[in-house]
Amino acid sequence: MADPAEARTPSASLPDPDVARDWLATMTLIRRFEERAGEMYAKAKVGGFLHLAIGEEATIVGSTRALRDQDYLISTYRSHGHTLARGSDPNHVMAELFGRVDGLCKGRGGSMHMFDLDKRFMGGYGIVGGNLPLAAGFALASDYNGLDEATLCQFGDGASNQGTFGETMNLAALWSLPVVFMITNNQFGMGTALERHSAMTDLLRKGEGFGVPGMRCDGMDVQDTYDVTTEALRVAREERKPVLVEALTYRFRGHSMADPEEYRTKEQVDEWRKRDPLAVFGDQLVDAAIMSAEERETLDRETIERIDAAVAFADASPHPAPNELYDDIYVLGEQVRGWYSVDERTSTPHRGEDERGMDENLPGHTEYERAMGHPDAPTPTDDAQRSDD
Amino acid sequence: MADPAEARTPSASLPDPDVARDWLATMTLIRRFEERAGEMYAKAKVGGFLHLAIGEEATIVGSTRALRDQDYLISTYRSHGHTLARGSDPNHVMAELFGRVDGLCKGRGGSMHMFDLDKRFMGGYGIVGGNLPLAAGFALASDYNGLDEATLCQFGDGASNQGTFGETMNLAALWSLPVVFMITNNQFGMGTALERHSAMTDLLRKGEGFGVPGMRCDGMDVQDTYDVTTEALRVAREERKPVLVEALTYRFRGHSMADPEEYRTKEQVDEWRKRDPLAVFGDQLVDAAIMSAEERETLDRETIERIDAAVAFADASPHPAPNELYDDIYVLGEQVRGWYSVDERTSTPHRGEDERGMDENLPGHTEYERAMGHPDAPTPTDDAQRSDD
Amino acid sequence: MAVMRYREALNAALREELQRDESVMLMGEDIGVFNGAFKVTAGLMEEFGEKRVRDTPISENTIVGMGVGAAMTGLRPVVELMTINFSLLAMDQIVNHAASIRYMFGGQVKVPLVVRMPQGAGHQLGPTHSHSWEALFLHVPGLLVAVPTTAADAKGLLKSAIRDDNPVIFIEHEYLYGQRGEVPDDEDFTVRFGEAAIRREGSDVTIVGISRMALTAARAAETLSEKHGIEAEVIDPRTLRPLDLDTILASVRKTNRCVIVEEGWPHGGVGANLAALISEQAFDDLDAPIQRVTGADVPMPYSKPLEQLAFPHEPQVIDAVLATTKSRY
Amino acid sequence: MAVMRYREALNAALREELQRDESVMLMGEDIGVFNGAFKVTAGLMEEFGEKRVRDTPISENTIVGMGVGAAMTGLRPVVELMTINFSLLAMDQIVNHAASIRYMFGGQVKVPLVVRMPQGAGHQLGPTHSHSWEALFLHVPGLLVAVPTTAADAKGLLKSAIRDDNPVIFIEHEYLYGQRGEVPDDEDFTVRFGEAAIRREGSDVTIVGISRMALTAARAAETLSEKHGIEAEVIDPRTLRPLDLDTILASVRKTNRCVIVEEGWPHGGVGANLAALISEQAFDDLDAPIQRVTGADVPMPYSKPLEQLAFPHEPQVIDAVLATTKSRY
Ligand SMILES: Cc1ncc(C[n+]2csc(CCOP(=O)(O)OP(=O)(O)O)c2C)c(N)n1
Ligand SMILES: Cc1ncc(C[n+]2csc(CCOP(=O)(O)OP(=O)(O)O)c2C)c(N)n1
Ligand SMILES: [Mg+2]
Ligand SMILES: [Mg+2]
Repeated sequence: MADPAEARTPSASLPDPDVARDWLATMTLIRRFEERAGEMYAKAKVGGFLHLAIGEEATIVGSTRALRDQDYLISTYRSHGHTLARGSDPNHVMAELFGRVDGLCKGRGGSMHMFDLDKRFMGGYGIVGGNLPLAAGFALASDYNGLDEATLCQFGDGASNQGTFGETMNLAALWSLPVVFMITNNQFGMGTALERHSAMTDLLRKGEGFGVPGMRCDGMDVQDTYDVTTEALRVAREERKPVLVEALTYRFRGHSMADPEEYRTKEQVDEWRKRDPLAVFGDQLVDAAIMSAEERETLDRETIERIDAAVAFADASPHPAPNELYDDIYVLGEQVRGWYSVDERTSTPHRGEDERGMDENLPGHTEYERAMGHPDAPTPTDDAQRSDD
Repeated sequence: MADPAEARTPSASLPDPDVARDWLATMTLIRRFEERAGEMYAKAKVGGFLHLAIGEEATIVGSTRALRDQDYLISTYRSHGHTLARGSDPNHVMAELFGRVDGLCKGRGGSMHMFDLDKRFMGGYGIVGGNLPLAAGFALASDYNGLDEATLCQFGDGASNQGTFGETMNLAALWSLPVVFMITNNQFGMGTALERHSAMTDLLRKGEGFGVPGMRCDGMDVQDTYDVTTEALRVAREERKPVLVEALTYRFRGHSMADPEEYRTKEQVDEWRKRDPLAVFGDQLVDAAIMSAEERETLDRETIERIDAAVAFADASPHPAPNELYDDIYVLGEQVRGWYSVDERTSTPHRGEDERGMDENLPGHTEYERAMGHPDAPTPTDDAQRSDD
Repeated sequence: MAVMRYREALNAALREELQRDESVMLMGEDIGVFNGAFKVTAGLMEEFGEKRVRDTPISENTIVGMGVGAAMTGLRPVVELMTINFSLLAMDQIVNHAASIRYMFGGQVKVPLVVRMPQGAGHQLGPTHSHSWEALFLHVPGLLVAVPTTAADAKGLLKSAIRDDNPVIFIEHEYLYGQRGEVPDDEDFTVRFGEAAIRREGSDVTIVGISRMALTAARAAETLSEKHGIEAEVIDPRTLRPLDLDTILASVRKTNRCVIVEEGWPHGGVGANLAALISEQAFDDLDAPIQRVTGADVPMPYSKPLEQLAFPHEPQVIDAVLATTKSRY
Repeated sequence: MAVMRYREALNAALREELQRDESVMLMGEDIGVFNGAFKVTAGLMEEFGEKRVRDTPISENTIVGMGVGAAMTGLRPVVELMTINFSLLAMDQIVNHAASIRYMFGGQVKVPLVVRMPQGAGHQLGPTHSHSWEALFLHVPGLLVAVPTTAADAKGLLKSAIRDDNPVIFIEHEYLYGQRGEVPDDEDFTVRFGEAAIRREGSDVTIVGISRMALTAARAAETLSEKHGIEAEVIDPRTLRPLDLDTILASVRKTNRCVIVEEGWPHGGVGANLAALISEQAFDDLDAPIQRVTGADVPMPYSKPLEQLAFPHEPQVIDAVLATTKSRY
């Protein structure tokens, strides 16, 4: 367990004022977005599992700001902040949480499966460790095409125990791929503390056996995270060598919304909260007169208003229509001529075929209506218990 | 690629004469067995894939001799030598290659799937990397039961790239399991040279990132392999720490019988053959007057006779009867009352049910007879091509 | 009889078997300190200690493989996978190892391993957490497969699974965890694999429901009786390997009509398998094609209304029954 | 038309597509210097270089996953897995990733990936190398699944697979690699997915054969004609997703009898799936229960005579046909 007290004091140097303001603004955006997402979850506007990254904003912003536009970013189920930092419209991120058609993924992915191709935010994956091979694949394509792109792949301390970790480290090193792997070491994989899940607790060393050098950054310090990631990306891009960066950070909230947090003490959380990246960096900017205290408050207020707007947008966005159930499973073309793929090669209608007409025929679709809270729909019989993953 | 010339000269010290003779005898047994197995494969007495360990005898014998009787050994599809070194009867090993009822596994496993519970030789697995978790499981059971047992798990250089490698290293270290992992680094995973498949070529270092210390032994030197494995096992047993041992060795033959060996030069093979563990150790014993040249020849001749006997035994052993097709899928008992498990819960006979009567009813079983070379059976239509894995 | 939740019944089964047999031990991600993602293992680490109830790293293939190894050398490990989607990472150890080892080694060892995991949609967990994949496991000789629906079956089958000497895939359901039912108090209460339960007797149509769908089928049967005068016999096979086909066939021979309800994907699903078996063995007894009501042929969407459309509910079951019985009306 | 082996036809398809499209690249264990475990990729690394034809470490899950990632960002990777047994290690990347990504991300990306692998018994490779698992993949929405039998189909379908924008599971057969057949010379010859081939016309019974079993079925059909006067129509579906059910149904509506032959395990197999679909759609046209001839419900044994018993041959197909047609005789 990293000791927050031992961590270095905030970086002495600050970036250019414009950059500094952007960093603070982005961290603020993520923080306020996450808080609101949590509220919306409590109101059952958001379903499924909701994993917040509150406390990890400096890691997210510092690392993604080290990327160029053409670089790829890939993350996990805890990635609202990543896609926001990459520039996704909060309206669409919130709408995705609400499961609406204007969501980044048309409401199909939800909190755990964000994706924004335009911003080269490549997702958002619910399978721990599943994103590492994909990241190596992006880097392979960049390399293959001779393009000056790099990939940044973020995953948790817990994910470093997954088989794909060793496999991907080896392949990335063997093939000299331009990819940086960043372990967001927030000290826990769900309720399991680092030292209870990983024999090696200096996670930056975990790639050594595969020829992947490690670096560590203070993930509570946006400047340090930026600097270390920048250097790692430089190595990846110029020296064609993958690098493993460990960002030391902490999540202030539970693993997901249903976490009673019995595996850690309130004292520990409080200790880390003293290093709250938003508070610390904001204070720094005010102290350095990059921003006045008033400007800082304005930023915060405007951010909250921005998120109010996102909530309003999401709420106004329609639910996917029943017809959409079968969209986007396949790329349609010569070979796959319809959303159906197996028994629909026959001309006789299949039970599923009816779904196509559901829009016109809504009163027949009890389940859909019930889920939409249609007044005529019978009361749900499923218990609405929300379990944790 | 390890340079054979750089490898150290044979261990200065030799073991006790009795021990030395046992080691040479066991290496000779393995060598002659493997050669004969190859011949039997050429004669189509042995089917499937046949992976010989010729050249790797010192690694096998040095390491297994470091085990106590109660320790577990687990290996790969290249494990005739391992089970022989552990004390399995060559008759039964050969009969397994022949696919006969007296085979170690009743002819069900073949060359790639040897197993001898009595000798605590725990297999013989066809899935590269699949045996590592099992080994950790044996060690877990030993630990759980408070028994003074250790596990030795052998696998290849190629297997160290499999996801189970990292996962198992971490778990073994985290749980302090008494297990030694040995990479039989024979320089190739099939036709892919070490430096083309592993970014880290000092394989002993591959566990470092997971907190598993590495040792290296000269796998062409039986004494050195014994010494290093003994020390590794001591650490595992007494300090409850897993160790990763890299044994530097070389396979003199192709990956399997169908290998044209286009991926390496004859010169390289010849260079390594100069370090033939059997020749070198035999010479040493004669030079040290532990054995006379005549005794050495006698040993060799008697070994060959032993293997003649094994071939005769195997050839005389019957093929499994058709009835046996459905044996040993399940442990039968209250819940699983027959070999059948699904549709046989009905009283109506199932197509498979007939197999039960096949022994009495042989003439109806064309396929079985054809495979047995029954004179009345029609000629096989399958081409008998033997592809490599 | 005590009334308890399915989750509590599973917990009781684990506790009793841990007490009964020293060689029983549990492994899984967050089953200990965190008490389990779905709280099935709540309190067990506290009660039995970290030796017998082990939190593991996130390494599905290796924790199942360690379970196989430990089972081969004398323990009775019960490994929890957090959801069935993650079992794909462990498929090699489950199929190429656990299911094959006894056979390929000529019967020298047994593998008394239980792999527990929940499946099922309805909580908006999207395509990486919500599937129903009993068909993938049912395919594999060497495995036993349980799909308990009620609290009593959850307990009784889990105890049987732990005591059995074969590798068992034990598929729970996330929705069912919170459902209550009566459970016999007797510590030696077990439910034998291979014995289907007739949840409701009826003479007009046989409805076979798998896992949660046995409940949906039972509800549909009540509505069919009340509103349509159709008396459905509802069968819950409880285990898919071994499968109690006799009970299903006897029912179909009586009703001459059959509807199979499952939550999984339609193609190559449990329903297809049962339909094939029933058609083969009771061809002449069927008065209408067997109807299958299945999950939609899609990765599970997050959106609540879409997700609800993607797995069967009462109305679809009723439609299917009406379709199969319409020749009579 | 040129006569070539199935293996050579696959090789030609890969070569032509590598030539045709710069974004096509191959990855797999020992496909380069070693020329492929079954020599399907022979000569391609030499011809196209190590950039486009890549030997990988033994890391099935990650090489498939890299293929997925590369496909998402513009390449058309063709990944070879050495045998289908090893695909279980890559199941998470195949199902939870390749098959789901397009859908769960709302159609933003496509995954034009081909995963090739051989299956099948008969070479005494035992239970870790010999299974036939098309049913595992057929189950999964989001994937396309091909099971070519002839050299021409091997070539034509592989070219279609590479050009298609969806993830394709391309299942070859070890026995078929050495079989010869006529293959059109035209470089633009492709075979469209979702179009079954009628291998032999007949009016008495429909035999559907999957992968190698289409050949076994065709041989059985000749014997049935010569010795029993039964004219079987033999259908090779060629792809299982999409499936050309229309062609099969049309045949069954004509013959009123159906036998399905597959090498895989019986429970939850392709045969069960087809039997269910056919029964549903052509119930009134069936004069006898559909017969399934399948591999034995066992892990594949090494012993040659046992292995031969464990997968279908002509006699079993003939028996099944006689059983289904016996009411006529
Ligand atoms: C393959 C897989 N196994 C288990 C889970 C359940 N799970 C979700 S998050 C999580 C903990 C991951 O911890 P870490 O990698 O440290 O990331 P963090 O949640 O701390 O950001 C687990 C076990 C999963 N989603 N996927
Ligand atoms: C999971 C898996 N992938 C691929 C193979 C095919 N295969 C068999 S042996 C082998 C090479 C293994 O090399 P190494 O681990 O160095 O062992 P060696 O054969 O040199 O003893 C491969 C790729 C396999 N059996 N299992
Ligand atoms: Mg974490
Ligand atoms: Mg090797």
